[in-house]
Amino acid sequence: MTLTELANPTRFLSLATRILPWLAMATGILLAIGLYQSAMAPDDYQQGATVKIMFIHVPNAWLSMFVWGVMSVASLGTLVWRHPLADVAAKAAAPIGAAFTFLALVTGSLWGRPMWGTYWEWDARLTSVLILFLMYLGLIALWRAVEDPSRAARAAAVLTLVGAINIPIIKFSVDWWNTLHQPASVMKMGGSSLDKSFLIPLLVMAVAFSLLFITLHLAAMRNEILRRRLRALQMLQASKPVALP
Amino acid sequence: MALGPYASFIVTSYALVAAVVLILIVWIAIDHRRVRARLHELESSGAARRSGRGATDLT
Amino acid sequence: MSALGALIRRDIRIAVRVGGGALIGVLFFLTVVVLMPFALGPDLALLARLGPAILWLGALLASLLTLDRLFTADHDDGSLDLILMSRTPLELACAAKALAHWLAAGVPLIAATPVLGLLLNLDGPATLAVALTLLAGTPALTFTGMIGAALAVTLQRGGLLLAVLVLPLSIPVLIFGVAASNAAIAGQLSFSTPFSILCALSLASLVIGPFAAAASLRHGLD
Amino acid sequence: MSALGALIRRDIRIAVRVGGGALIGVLFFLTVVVLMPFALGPDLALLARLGPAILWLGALLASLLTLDRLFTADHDDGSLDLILMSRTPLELACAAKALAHWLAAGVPLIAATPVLGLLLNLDGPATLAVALTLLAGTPALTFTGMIGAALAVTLQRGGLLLAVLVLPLSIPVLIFGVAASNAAIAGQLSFSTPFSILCALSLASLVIGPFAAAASLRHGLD
Amino acid sequence: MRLSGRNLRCLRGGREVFAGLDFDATAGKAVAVIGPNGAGKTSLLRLIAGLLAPAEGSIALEGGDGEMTVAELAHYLGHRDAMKPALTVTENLTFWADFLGGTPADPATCIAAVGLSHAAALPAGFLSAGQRRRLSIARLLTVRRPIWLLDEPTAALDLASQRVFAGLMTDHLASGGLVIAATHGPLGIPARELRIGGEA
Amino acid sequence: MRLSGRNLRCLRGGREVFAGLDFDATAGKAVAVIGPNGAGKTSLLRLIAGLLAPAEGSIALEGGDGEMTVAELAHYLGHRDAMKPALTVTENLTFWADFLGGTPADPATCIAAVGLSHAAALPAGFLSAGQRRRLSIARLLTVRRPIWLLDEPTAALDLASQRVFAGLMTDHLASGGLVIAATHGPLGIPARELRIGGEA
Ligand code: HEM
Ligand SMILES: Nc1ncnc2c1ncn2[C@@H]1O[C@H](COP(=O)(O)OP(=O)(O)OP(=O)(O)O)[C@@H](O)[C@H]1O
Ligand SMILES: Nc1ncnc2c1ncn2[C@@H]1O[C@H](COP(=O)(O)OP(=O)(O)OP(=O)(O)O)[C@@H](O)[C@H]1O
Ligand SMILES: [Mg+2]
Ligand SMILES: [Mg+2]
Repeated sequence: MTLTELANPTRFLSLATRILPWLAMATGILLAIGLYQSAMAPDDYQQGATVKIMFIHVPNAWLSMFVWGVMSVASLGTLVWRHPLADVAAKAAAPIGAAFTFLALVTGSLWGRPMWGTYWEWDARLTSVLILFLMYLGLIALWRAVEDPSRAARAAAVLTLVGAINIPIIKFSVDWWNTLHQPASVMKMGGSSLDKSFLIPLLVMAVAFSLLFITLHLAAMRNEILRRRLRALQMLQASKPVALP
Repeated sequence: MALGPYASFIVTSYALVAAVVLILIVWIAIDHRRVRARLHELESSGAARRSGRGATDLT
Repeated sequence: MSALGALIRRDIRIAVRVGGGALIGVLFFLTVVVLMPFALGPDLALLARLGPAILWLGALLASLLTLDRLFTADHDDGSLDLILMSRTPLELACAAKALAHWLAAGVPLIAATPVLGLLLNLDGPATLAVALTLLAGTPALTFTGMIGAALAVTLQRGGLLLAVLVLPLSIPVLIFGVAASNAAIAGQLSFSTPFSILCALSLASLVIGPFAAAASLRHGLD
Repeated sequence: MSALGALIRRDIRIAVRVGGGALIGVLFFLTVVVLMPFALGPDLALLARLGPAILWLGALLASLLTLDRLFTADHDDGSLDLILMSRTPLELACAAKALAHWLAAGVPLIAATPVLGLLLNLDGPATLAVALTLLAGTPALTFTGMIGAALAVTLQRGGLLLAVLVLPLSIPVLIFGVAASNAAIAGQLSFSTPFSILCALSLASLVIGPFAAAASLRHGLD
Repeated sequence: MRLSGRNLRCLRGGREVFAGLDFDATAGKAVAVIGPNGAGKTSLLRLIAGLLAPAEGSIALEGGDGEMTVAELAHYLGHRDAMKPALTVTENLTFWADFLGGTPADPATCIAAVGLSHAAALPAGFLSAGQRRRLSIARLLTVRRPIWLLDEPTAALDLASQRVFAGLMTDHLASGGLVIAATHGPLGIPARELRIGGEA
Repeated sequence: MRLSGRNLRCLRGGREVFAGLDFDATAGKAVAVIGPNGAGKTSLLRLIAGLLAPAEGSIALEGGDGEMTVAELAHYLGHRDAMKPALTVTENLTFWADFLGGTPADPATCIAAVGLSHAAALPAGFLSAGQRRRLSIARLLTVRRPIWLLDEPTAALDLASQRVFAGLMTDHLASGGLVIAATHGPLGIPARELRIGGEA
């Protein structure tokens, strides 16, 4: 199946419906493994048991940025190729991304309380993630406020691309400004500095959450395509002018 | 598995993640049901799609 | 580039003649500053310490107030159609409009800072420093806000939605503007780092703003 | 009275559809509050102290952002002509429009205060007190702002010289609103004095606003 | 019913538009106000509607409801259509029916009368120029007002709609109504001419 | 010069307005687009002007300046007049002359050509409907553009101005220009008809 065929909404719909159960299953299994491993992971000599928060905090934090990346690619599709499937992908991703960002914020501050002695600190990393969250909310508001989906899609695409500037700022904020937050230790040049006993559960959880995102995203895209069909049908009923007598 | 003095923080964060993920799943499922129900409604009221296929056909 | 010159002259002339936005912006700015002593109580030292932040907040909110009809007014009377059709690249036309807006609405704000500095108990050099940072930073506010103004046309929406979309984009400007002003006043921190970041933000927005606004207008055609 | 009901319903419906409704109001307020720490620095005690002022500024901004086109929009599309000609007294129609505006733009903000109170580190009773002052005071912002909105129609040209006179009218409201909130939070100062002044201001504006606006619209006929 | 003006003088922006103008309009007979651009046709209609104050002269209504002013007994159809783009056709019309008061007709039948039924659920902002004009005309039908003040009512209407509109005006006149219409083209019904400002 | 469209399909707000539309316009010959309200006349003009994107089909220009798009070679006269009420007639026109570029004609002569000289110093907001229309027409004269896209250009014009405007169009066609006008009434010059959407 070629990419152009895939980009046909009907084709996409049937494909998504076929692979969704498998994806859901894989997600469930991997999540179970990841959770088991994180439960079994040893305590950190500095952080104690709170290091367990890492296994959910870090995947959520990564995904919060990754989802914006997905939306940015979709936005290019909207603006350059004007492809309706790109609109659908961008719209469906926003609430999921917002949820991950919210979780990154909450788990982070729940970790921050024992580690730094405060839930919240206005430093660059935390602040830029909060801005990301606000931008997710703004995008969702935009999608909801405008009925005409293609109109909303183009506006949202411009905004998404402008907001993408925030992603490198989040990623590198810990290097550019000295903050409370940890610098990157897993994904950095020259290999990971994390111990294997933490690294493996973390990576399993990260993959599991990514699968979770893909599953949810496909399902939400399917809903969105159906919603557009619904709208098109309603529009069809409402058009067809009648000439005056 | 001993969680130490900060057990409540750890448990809360895991519980929150579970809750939010569950909400997402439920929301998407309900959304799916609702949209399909309304499509069925429209179809049975006679607004057929041009392609002749049912609008709610997924495969 | 007489076309762009004409556009800038027209927009400034309208702003001056109608008053409208720019004036309300300055007034709002004043209101914010006047309100602060009442909110904080008569602690003069605290007022002086918060002065730059208050001025920056006022400037940010005032620019929000005046920006939302930047393109909508032209859309409603049909001018935008002709601007889109013209031989002038849309990006440049957008930039010219934003520049005109900044000249008509931003510069008066900067000109008003010395007066407001007095109210906030800032001394001469501090006021000057804040004015300087405003001069360097308010273009960024205008040029990012412009994106929201263009979205207003595409979305046929206005009001608070735009503020919600635009404000997160302007947060970095606010952070570095305040940081630079505080550095200049306190003296010990480095002024040049945040100030150069501020200038960089302004320059970046000078490029990104017109492109994003033009893209939004072009794709919003209907 | 069904005419006034229809007017209120219409205006609210447009506000919700165009402005995005209550959700966006809340989001806007949230953004403004989140903005503060960026400007003022992360000092929680200071933030809590400034909390009421921030909330009040947000309310003022939200009402200003949407108020300026309250009558201009109706004038531009010809609705105002029909409202002027109708059998409904113009004062009542003006009051209905302002009420609709307050319901659509003010009430969501008040409903959002508990959330924001959390962010600003206010405790339960304090949040409630601030919400109460907003409930008592925001009508005054709307009903004095309405005069400016009506003048904007009348004074198509010649600048908004009179608007200069209107925005300052809202300063007393802000001052007493913030004072009442601070009193409620600090606990030691008297809450009832500023609060009753606030209520008095609101009541006075409820009467003066519609009359002034209607007079301005009637004499602005052209 | 009889509406008349005597010795009317109109100032706009400090300049005199017309002076010494007399007019008479009686129930059952349409008056077509004609004249070159800028002669003051729109200004005259707005004077009658009470949207402008005459600098001199007066307007009198005989046989109306004693309590009501001319404005309150009149429908005014101007260049601007008084419809909100964000609301649907039905919502717009329902609003005016409710706001104008009295015993409003069913909005759906008014919409059908101008041939907009298929667009009833569309936002008014989606309508074409002629469709918007038809929607404004539908407003005249929602609430009965004896006096119709029409400013170039047939602009942007296609020929079929012009015929339909002529029929609506005829019905209104037949039911004892009064029509004053400013126009450059033919109105579609017999009308007495009121000329302002010389030949066009 | 020759402008043609093939198999054009237009969608607005998700609804199809027309499909499979062909048109041809040649220099020296006016095309009158006619059809009932909502048929898509305005939409067609906006498609040609590049203000809407066609959902299908294409528009081609032969014999134009190779570098320029149709939009850059066209004047568009829409329902909205693109004039700022706060600026005077002269200021408005001077702005468009400067902004549209090329070698602008003297604004004063353009204003005189449409008979607005007496109002040259008035704010555009003071003009009557027909006077505003004339001002828009003056814009067509400030800068030479070979293609004129006119949307109901004679609406609100009095008979004398309609004649003047017919003369202006004739001059434009004689100098090798191209006119496409949507209209319900007579255009005042001989024109080939392009019918959209059946009988009106
Ligand atoms: C609300 C507060 C917090 C937010 C918004 C937040 C945000 C983030 C983000 C966005 C990342 C991904 C960065 C990247 O990939 O480079 C991340 C990673 C991480 N965070 Fe947090 N964080 C917060 C609190 C904390 C706390 C309190 C700790 C621990 C003391 C922590 C430890 C980590 C660790 C270890 C990583 C992985 C770094 C790596 O290996 O790349 N975070 N956080
Ligand atoms: N902005 C818009 N959004 C969505 N649909 C629109 C929009 N503008 C017009 N339409 C629809 O497109 C169709 C064609 O409109 P258009 O304005 O082209 O008609 P027209 O032929 O110019 O009519 P008229 O004679 O009334 O001017 C109409 O049915 C209208 O409802
Ligand atoms: N708002 C205004 N302020 C000042 N002068 C105005 C205003 N509106 C119109 N005028 C002037 O009043 C005169 C009459 O205008 P009016 O609109 O009544 O003309 P009209 O007969 O309706 O013309 P048209 O046929 O063009 O519609 C014009 O000369 C115009 O310049
Ligand atoms: Mg007129
Ligand atoms: Mg049209």
